[in-house]
Amino acid sequence: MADYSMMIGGAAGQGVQTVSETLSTILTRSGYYVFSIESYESRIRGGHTFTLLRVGEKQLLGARRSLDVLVCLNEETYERHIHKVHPKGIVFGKVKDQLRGEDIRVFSMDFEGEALQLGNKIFANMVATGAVLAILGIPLQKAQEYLQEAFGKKGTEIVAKNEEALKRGAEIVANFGLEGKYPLPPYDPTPRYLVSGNEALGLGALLAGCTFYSAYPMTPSTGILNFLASRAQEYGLVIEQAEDEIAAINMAIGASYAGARAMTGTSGGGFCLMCEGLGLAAMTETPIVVVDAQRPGPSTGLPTRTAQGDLLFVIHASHDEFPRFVFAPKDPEEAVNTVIRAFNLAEKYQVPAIILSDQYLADTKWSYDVFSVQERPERPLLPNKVPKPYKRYALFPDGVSPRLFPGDEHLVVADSDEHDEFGHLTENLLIRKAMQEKRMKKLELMRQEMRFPFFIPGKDATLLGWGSTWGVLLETRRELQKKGKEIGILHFSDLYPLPRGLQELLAGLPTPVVVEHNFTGQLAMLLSRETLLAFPKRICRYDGLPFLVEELTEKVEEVLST
Amino acid sequence: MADYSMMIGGAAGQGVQTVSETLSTILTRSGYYVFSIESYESRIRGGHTFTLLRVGEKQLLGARRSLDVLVCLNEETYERHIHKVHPKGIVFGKVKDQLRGEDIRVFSMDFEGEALQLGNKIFANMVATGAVLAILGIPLQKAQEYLQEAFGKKGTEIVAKNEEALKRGAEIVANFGLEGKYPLPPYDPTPRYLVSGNEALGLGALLAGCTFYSAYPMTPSTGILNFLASRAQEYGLVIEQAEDEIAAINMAIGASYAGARAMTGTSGGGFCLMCEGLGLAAMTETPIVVVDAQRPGPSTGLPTRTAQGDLLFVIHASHDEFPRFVFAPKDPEEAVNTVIRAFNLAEKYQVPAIILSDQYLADTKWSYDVFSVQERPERPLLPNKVPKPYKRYALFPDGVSPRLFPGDEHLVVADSDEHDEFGHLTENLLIRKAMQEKRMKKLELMRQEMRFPFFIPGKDATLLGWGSTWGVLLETRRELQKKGKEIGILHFSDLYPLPRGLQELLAGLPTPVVVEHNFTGQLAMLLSRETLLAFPKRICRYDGLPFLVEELTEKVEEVLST
Amino acid sequence: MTRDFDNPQVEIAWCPGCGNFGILRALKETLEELGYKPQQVVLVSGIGQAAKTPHYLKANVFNGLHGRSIPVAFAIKATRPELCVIAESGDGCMYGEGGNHFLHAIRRNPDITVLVHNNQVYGLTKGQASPTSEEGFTTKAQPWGNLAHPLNPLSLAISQGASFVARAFAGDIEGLKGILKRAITFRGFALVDILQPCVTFNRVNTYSWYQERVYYLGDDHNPHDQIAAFERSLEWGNRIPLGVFYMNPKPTYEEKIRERTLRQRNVFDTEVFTTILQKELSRFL
Amino acid sequence: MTRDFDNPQVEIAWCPGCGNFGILRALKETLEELGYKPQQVVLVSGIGQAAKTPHYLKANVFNGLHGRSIPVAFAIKATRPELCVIAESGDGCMYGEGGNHFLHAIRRNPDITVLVHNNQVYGLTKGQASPTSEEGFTTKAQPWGNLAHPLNPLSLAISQGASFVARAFAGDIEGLKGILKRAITFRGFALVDILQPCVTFNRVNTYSWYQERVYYLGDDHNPHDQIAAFERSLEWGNRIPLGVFYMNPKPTYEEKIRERTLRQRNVFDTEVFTTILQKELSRFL
Ligand SMILES: Cc1ncc(C[n+]2csc(CCOP(=O)(O)OP(=O)(O)O)c2C)c(N)n1
Ligand SMILES: Cc1ncc(C[n+]2csc(CCOP(=O)(O)OP(=O)(O)O)c2C)c(N)n1
Ligand code: SF4
Ligand code: SF4
Ligand SMILES: [Mg+2]
Ligand SMILES: [Mg+2]
Repeated sequence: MADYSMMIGGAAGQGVQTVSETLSTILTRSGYYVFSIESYESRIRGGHTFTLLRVGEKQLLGARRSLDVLVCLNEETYERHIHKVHPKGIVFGKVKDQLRGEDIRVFSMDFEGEALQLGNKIFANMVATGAVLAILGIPLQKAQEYLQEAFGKKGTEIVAKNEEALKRGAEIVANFGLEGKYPLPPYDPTPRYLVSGNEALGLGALLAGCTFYSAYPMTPSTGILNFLASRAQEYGLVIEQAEDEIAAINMAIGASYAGARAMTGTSGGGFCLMCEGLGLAAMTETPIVVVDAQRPGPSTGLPTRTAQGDLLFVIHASHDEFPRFVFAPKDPEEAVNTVIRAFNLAEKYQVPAIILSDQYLADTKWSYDVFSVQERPERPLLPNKVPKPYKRYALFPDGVSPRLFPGDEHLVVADSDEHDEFGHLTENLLIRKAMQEKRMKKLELMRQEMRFPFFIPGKDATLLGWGSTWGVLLETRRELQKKGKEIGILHFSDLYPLPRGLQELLAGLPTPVVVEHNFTGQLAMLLSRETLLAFPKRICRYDGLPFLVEELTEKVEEVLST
Repeated sequence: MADYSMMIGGAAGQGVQTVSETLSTILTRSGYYVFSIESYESRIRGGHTFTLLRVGEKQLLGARRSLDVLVCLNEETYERHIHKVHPKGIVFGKVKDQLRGEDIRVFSMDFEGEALQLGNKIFANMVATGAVLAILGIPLQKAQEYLQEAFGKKGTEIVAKNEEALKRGAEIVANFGLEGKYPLPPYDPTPRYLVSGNEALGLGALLAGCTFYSAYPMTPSTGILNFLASRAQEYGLVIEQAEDEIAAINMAIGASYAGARAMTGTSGGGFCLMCEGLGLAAMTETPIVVVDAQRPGPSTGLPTRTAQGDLLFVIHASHDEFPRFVFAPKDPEEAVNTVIRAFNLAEKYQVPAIILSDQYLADTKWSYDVFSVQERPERPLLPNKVPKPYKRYALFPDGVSPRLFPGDEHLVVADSDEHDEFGHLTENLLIRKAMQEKRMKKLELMRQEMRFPFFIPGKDATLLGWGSTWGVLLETRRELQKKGKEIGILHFSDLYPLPRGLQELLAGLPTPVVVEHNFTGQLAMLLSRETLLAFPKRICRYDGLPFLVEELTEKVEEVLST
Repeated sequence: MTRDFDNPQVEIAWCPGCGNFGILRALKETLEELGYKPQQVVLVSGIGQAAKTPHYLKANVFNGLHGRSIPVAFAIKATRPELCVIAESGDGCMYGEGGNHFLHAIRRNPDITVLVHNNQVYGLTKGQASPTSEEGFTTKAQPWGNLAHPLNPLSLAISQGASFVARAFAGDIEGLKGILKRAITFRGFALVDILQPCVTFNRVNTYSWYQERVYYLGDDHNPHDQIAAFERSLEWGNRIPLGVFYMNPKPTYEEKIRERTLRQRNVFDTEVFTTILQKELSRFL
Repeated sequence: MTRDFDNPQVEIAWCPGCGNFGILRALKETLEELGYKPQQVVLVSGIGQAAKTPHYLKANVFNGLHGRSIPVAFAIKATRPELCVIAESGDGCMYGEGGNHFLHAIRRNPDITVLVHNNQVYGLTKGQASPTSEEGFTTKAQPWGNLAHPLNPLSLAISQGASFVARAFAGDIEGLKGILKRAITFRGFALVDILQPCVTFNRVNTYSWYQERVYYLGDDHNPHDQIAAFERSLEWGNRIPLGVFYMNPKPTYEEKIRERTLRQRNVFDTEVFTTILQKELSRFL
């Protein structure tokens, strides 16, 4: 079954992302499944950047290290990645030595030179794109449609030049006799969706009825801002770039108090600055959704890399105690659904909800046959008739009080200080006690809303993970299956509060192995505290790169052999 | 053995704190032990405020609920607290009914009226002070000395008036036949220290060689700022009130980078804003000490009340992972030592150290015969000779690199981004991995510096606590001893990283009962994660008031009987 | 006598004689006289003595974090432009902790009114220097006297072309009311810096200190002249001008987004949801 | 040719043609020409493209958090007044995230130099509007065009009586050097807002856009006149003045605390420690 891994690498500014974007789209439209991850540095030009693009006949859930095709927009790409090309792989572009090993075939192609002949080296990326398409034996028709779409507004000449570049790339490949070397099966007309995590988080907000998004730009969360901004005019969203993250979260809280569904997004450093606002949302029982797109720290760390280092931080963030939801969607499809659910639950319980994303989820594109959005936005009905004066924080048995918005019949009073049922600040410590109990008792109800982790039993071991690693866990499982190992998976998307009943499940798991993109194993710690079980076997990656299938497979084998 | 509990209550602005301050000082100087806790509201005038002042012949470690003497500067005090006066207690001041129960003796005294006769109602508090002293049979001589000290610079007339007021209070008491009703044993000439937590934290910083303190005012941490400001001119400290907490922590980091020992202090809401700075200190390996004086939240909460709600927050604060120290001193004496130790350790390992205080520790005055400061400030020697160019983050086996200050021979480069050994920002992910390992490996060494919890075995149960509750745990133990129960204590001042060997100890403890000023039992959670043991028995108080001896005793009995 | 905005249930926690009482009264009367109902008004504050004000009258209240009233007020107004939104807090809250929001709100020009109870001190935390405290002002935290130059909020706002900039005095309720009326009815970001004696912690800038110095800008002052406004805003010492220093009417934030926000769709309606879902998904094909 | 401050080891990660190169060169040459040694200089920055600058020359470097260079620089200077301390970052860093520190540092008047690479855009995060972006500037995050009025950093600084306020242009290295020299040698808080073309994300304020507009303030401008400085600072459009707008020499923060800090004691010496301990404990008796 066709399943190829390709890498397109170059310097920032050379158009790697354009190649990746174009290829992913064309391949998806041509009926194949694509999985593409982006690797880039915190700079705009130069340095090294690459896309790892996998294409195949079946849905793909992770990227592989071993490359079938390596496209070098510059020589550095060759040097850095040539060792990843598997025997019989093809390497082309700016290469160093024409022959390498016995089987790897290396072809020197001067993308920029070809492009210059077309009038501008900017077309180099289309030459490369054409070459890849030819190797896969893809007819250029879909590509031409796409060029029209992508460059149409720049004029027919640009479109034509790009087309030419594409053709030129294909031609060169044909001349090398490589055409259709990695053939894909014939065109499958099923429409297929290609979605990244950031797009999904933005789309989720849109579908959840979020009409207010305030944020301060921060990689890797900025894509959410861009997505929602691109839809703002069409759907009437208020999108505000705040002066800092403190303003961003306080704006979201203000908008929610006033009646909007409101969200903010950031990365760890910005989330630090939002901690105080998180507590404000909790104390005033104003629902908001906060996305923390994780990246490696501490501090500024590695702005463009991936990590899962913020789990325990967001669970405990802000002083003293209050209930909150923490979710970590496993892929773009779940991300859309999670945002809708987060809004529904945040409003139902009048608490903040945090969604943990990461650079890997944010930037990676997945393709789907069916992109299923099952969640529906639901707003708790505003209470019909409330006695006057209105008690915003009436002590109801479940801790959830009737929530109204200002501007109607009743006055709505909210306070960050401890307050009485009306919302007015109080120094009465009996009321304080009742209010803290009111807030905290929601936690148990919230727990009942939380879904059990995704579970596949497996007798030889169980991989435990959370959030964006789901796909690679599944791929690794398959890989090990081929090697005769029955590996189970227990994957958490709902992280706080944890659902009941985990102890029983976890106590019975054969050889749990916790897999996380952090140093200490935060899921393991969380589960230990909850279940009093130890999770000594851990696979932790913290260099900023995501797990790739082969690497994780090796690690699992290693861990299981000790 | 003499051991009396007294409460002086009134409205803010009526001088309750002056009465308390004066009485505490005079009683300490007269040779007795004092323990005084302050209860006040977040306002400057009006409302209700009181001091709970205990005096006795032996060192006191907690306050009691049951009152021997209730001094009412206003009627509200009477109404709120009369039920706490134990049979045979004395109540005087603005009272409501002259007789109450059979034994409690209630005396109406018009402090303000008396004061007005002396020319100004401001002297009312000295009338009350005089009255209390007379009831305790304390000669007024020490009091006069004190008045001279306290009011001397306001002129002899003021001193004289205050003296008169004092005498007047004593006279009235004599007239009621109450003089010496709660007699204290004869004067003990041992000098005795009277120190509050905030003073101790400030003193600790001074003695640690801290020369830079930046903070934004926030109750209950402001006392540290005030203390250090009062010493700034004398010892040449740089004390800067920052524009916000973000500036405060960044200033401290800047000062430390430049060579100073630097500290900042705040409460939970301000700590939220410091999270990002904490990570900066970690990433640049710049030692700083941060005091978080806890108060009830979430959010603004109850600014003047006490809590222990920030433990798990500060352990996980800031995104991604890095080592830090967390201490929670048990009393003012330990607080002084802890600050010195925190500075030494922060510098030794080039990490941030957090000290958890709370309103109870901050404002409570303890008296000591011996105030033992055993810790000494120690600076790691600056490395003598380092190769050029200087590698600030040289990968040494223990993770601790030679730290130099700018301005000398070598250039010192620090970066919040991931960096190479020189401190320059890097995108090299192998270096990233090495650097994260370098930082994290310090954690195990740091663990070895941590002290085992204070432990008294007891066969019937063990009270587990941390920070400021130590004293009241001890007092409760004594109380239960009287009732024939052998209660042990396990009290943590060193909280993160936890020392090794706890599992063994905790597994063998008879009936652990966790006592905390929070809702969820954060120490219990931390210990569960560390030891995989459950701590189902918990006594949690979260109304903002500290545990009092009798209350805690009752709670323990209750918990043990279920 | 005001009625609608009185809130007798809540006990006022200020010191007797505090300048805040005058501001509270002026605000209640102003809102009443402008014909507002409490339901139409949202008072947003931070933390501090001044920030307690919203609790002391009848209105919608959002008493948020220290320093953060402006972003909350901004978002409430953007979400519900029909409401009258007032951010009200102390000098420490607005110019200290909240300085950045103050600065950037001017740039957005939301139609909110910002009332600053400027007592030149941190009242609630017991008397530290605030951003507007005079140089040399001594406190427990600054026993050597405040080393920093006081912030001039009026000059700052005028320098950024804020749409409405005024100063008032809590000791002159009628004058204050007049300015409040103009500020609240003005369309755009309106700052009123209100000199407010703190009888407990500020023994320098007392009622009489202010009274001896304040005077109202006369007709000779042209509030549309930015340079003139700036020049007058620098006057502080023996004479302290009150009144409207600067007016610079321009489109508000809400006006700029009005057309866009009309396009909001009700996704809670299944049909609308499905339509949008289909349309959006097709964009990912 | 500069020497001492060159740092050939580190690869520069800016786009070819970026205005930052000119600033880097000017700064290196200025420091060299002023006779500094790298050891005497501390460069403090935040996060952004501009904030990478300190890595590209030889000096002591503290590259801290986005928006937070000024408090770090302030504290370094207060701790080690003999060092030359320069805070250097982008417009987003200094005026956006860091706006509050900028504002309050002016009030303290530390003897630091603040260099703002003002490219009127967020470069490193790929081109969102910054506080100084023109109204209407379109970006992916503001496809409808920036709605906010740009911040005027010079007017702001002048309005608060900052001690030294200047503007320079990255495209005129000699002019820039002249201004840098004056700023760095000036005793007190010195702001240099440097117009810096971002060739990748700012297609409005390009080299030629600036070149067509900038001119130097002439001798007719009196930099000691706050009103005149303010007036000139408002000039922005067809003509954009460069040069030193305002100078207001006054005691620095470090001067104010100098006498005090001379009293520092070495508590690491056991004797000193014991003396202080005894003295302090006796105060609690
Ligand atoms: C983040 C944070 N920092 C500090 C505080 C403590 N705090 C409460 S009120 C206040 C100052 C109040 O001064 P101002 O705003 O001038 O109001 P005033 O009391 O003078 O009316 C401070 C520092 C807080 N609540 N939150
Ligand atoms: C707390 C925080 N928020 C956001 C970011 C992301 N961030 C990095 S640089 C930058 C903007 C840079 O703009 P500017 O300061 O103008 O510098 P330039 O790149 O234009 O030189 C932002 C928003 C961050 N690092 N930290
Ligand atoms: S402390 Fe000052 S500002 Fe606060 S209520 Fe009292 S007088 Fe008013
Ligand atoms: S993005 Fe702009 S500011 Fe950044 S290096 Fe490139 S040209 Fe310079
Ligand atoms: Mg104030
Ligand atoms: Mg910029």
